Amino acid sequence: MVATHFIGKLRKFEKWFGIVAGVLIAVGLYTGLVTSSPDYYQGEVVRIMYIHVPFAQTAMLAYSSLFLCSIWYLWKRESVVDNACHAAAGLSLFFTAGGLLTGSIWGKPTWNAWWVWDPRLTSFAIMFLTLVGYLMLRTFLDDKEKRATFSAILAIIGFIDLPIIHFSVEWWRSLHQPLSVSTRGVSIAPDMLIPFTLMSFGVGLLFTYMLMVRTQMLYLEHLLEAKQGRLLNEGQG
Amino acid sequence: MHFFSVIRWIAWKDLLSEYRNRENISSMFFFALNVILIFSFSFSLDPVTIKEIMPGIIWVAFGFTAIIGLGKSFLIEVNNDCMEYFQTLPVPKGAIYLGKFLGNLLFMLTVEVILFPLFVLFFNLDILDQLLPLLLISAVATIGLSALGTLFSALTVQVRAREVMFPILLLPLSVPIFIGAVEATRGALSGDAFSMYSHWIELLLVFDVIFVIVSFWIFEFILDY
Amino acid sequence: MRFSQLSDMNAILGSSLSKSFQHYQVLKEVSVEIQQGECYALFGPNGAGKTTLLRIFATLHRPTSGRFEIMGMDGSRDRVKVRNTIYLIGHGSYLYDDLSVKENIQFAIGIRGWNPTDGEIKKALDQVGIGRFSRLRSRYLSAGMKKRLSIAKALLIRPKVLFLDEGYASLDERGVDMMNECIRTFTKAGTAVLMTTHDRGPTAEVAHRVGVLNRSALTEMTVKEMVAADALF
Amino acid sequence: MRAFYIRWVILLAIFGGIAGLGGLRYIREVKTISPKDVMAQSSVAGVRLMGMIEAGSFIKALAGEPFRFNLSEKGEKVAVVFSGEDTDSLLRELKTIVVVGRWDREAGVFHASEIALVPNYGFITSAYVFSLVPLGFFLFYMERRVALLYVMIKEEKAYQAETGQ
Repeated sequence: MVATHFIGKLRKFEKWFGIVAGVLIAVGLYTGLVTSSPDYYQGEVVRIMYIHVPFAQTAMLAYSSLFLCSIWYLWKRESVVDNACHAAAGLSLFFTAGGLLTGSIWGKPTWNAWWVWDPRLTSFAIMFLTLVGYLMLRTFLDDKEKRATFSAILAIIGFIDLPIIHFSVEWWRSLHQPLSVSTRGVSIAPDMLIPFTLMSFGVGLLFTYMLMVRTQMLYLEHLLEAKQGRLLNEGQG
Repeated sequence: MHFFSVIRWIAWKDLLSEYRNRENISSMFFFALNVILIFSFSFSLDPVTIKEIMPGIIWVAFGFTAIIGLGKSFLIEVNNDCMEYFQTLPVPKGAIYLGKFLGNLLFMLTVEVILFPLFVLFFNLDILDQLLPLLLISAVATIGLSALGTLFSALTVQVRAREVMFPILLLPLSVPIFIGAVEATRGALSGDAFSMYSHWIELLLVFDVIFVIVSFWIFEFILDY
Repeated sequence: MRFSQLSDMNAILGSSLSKSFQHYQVLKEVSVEIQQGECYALFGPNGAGKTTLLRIFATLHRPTSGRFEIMGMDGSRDRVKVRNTIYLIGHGSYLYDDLSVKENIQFAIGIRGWNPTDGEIKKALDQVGIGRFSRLRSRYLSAGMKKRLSIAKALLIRPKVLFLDEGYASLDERGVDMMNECIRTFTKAGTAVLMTTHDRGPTAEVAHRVGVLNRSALTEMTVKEMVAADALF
Repeated sequence: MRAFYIRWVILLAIFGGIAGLGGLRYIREVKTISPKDVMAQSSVAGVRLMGMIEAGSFIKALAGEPFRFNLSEKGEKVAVVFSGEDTDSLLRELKTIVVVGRWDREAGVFHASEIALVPNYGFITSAYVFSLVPLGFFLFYMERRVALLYVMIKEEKAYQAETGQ
């Protein structure tokens, strides 16, 4: 009953998130790509920021929601919450990969390298690997409850580890390459702030919408499987 | 107290089994020996290069040894469904974790203590005056590694493809241990003052404290899914 | 009823328990009551969910829906208290290959917070007929001997509720007699015994009540009916 | 399902429109022409010219004087006069830059009012394409799957709303 109620709520509210996210992203893309001015230092390339930073922020948001859903699952043990965890992990992996890819493309013209061992990049790469491990663990576990619990444990451990990883890589970087590559802060002019804010909120809301859709998708797949299984079961019995 | 007697019983059982069959320690030891051998062929061994790459070699060898040893540490529990027995026990599950963790820590430290003289021997290191800091570094790093390793071993031992999953889960999340241990060892081997690299040991200590506590708490859910 | 002299409280109470794995429903609305000192035998075809029901009561699985009580305690909320009163003899032997029989017993009981004396251990081992092997590493035990060792542990633990999964499997004739003797010892002491089995003969000697689990539903009958029936399922 | 596909066509139209506007802006404000093309034109204003500052042609601006240099590409060169300030030190010999200004055909001189870095639109385009296109496909796939699943579940006979709790 909890699950049907929950899915009903998702179905009721998802469209508002989707519509607002769509509008924000459309306006953000228009202002970012068409009307805003290029950056003083970076020139036109700064426009990558309007897609890269929202992706990276959303990856963090997705990972945090994976963490919260995992705690929620361990607390209440509702299988629909496990569906939400699974959905959040998949989306988190998608946005992390997107953030890494756009960051790499941004890095080439600004740092003249596709990849640098910058603390933020390194933490994201490790987060990416952890998420791949998470999804692999899910595929290798057959028991439904065991899968839900074990993956929740992994998500929690990974989330707690993330700040320590970031911190240690930062220390390590400051020891080994203090100057050659500096992440020069982008000075944000007002007309750049508008597309940036719009895109940040837009992609964040889009993630919320996608999480709602994907949770539904996984729940429904599960439900369909259960129903087909019951029909099969009754046919046999 | 019953809590501590659970820890004692688990550790006693692990140590006695290991004493009887010597499976874990000997496989860890000979594996690490092979790693050292391969490394000595792979790098030019002039004194300057050795100083530069030695900490990395040591911790890669110890890290892989940990994967071999810790990955198998819960195998003994699933062979005869002992995990199931643990699950039905009316005892705090965290105590079971601490017992396993203690046993693993002892195995790892034993292997490291045997291996260390071999590193000195094969790579002509001069470490006598740095012995105490080095011991401290390997102790704090090994605590963190076995804390995380014991937890993931319990997690992956009930999973298909456990040999693959264990390193895939353990290695990314133990990055801080490797960074801290390698940097601290580098400091110690190059003869720096202790205060120059003590912040790495502090980082390792923070990692240890956090993960022993978190694993202790979360182990309940592994046994009682 | 003749076995209810000890207390009116149910040892096991399951009400409308359901359990599904993935998309396969094993148990559907199964309800059962077992009193203290009663031996309840569970029959059923392979895959009917006997072991699953046992494992739910032994707090190894969580039921998908429904609730159950062991000795009046809620099986989902008071798991630790429930576990203090139960013991499961399942398919696994719960042994460590490199520890001796005696050490295995010491570990299994000691971790529950009680250290039996050598005499008590010897008595229990003699009762199940493996007293001679107390110093043998359990690696070398046969399946039947492992089963006997599990019973010896149960004798020492003295649970309020004992679960026997395939109670007579891998035991020889004398082993089956020994098992029945032990079950009688337990039920006399007020322990409720819930066993799954396929052997009607030896079960008829000890069981007080019989349930047949088929097509994920439970039908109950008396021992007489069980013996008289042509086929149980 | 029909409403679903209509919604996606509308979405595609909106985002295609934005991409079109971006493309227009690129042609108007970012696209450059080469020295050869500029010399073929008659005198016009608002030209964006890209080329490399020829070695040995660069004359540093003294007080009150403009910068003078030649921009060349594939052997063709144009003399440029730039009277602004080189605040970002963009002007160096052998560096490829963009100058914006008026082409004076009679004098054969390009009067630059602005200088800029070479725009790197390839990176921007690839960043947006590599992130937004997969995002679109991902979203489309998920929504379509959900819509299909609702249909399939309705068609299954033994539908019970409370299953899977």
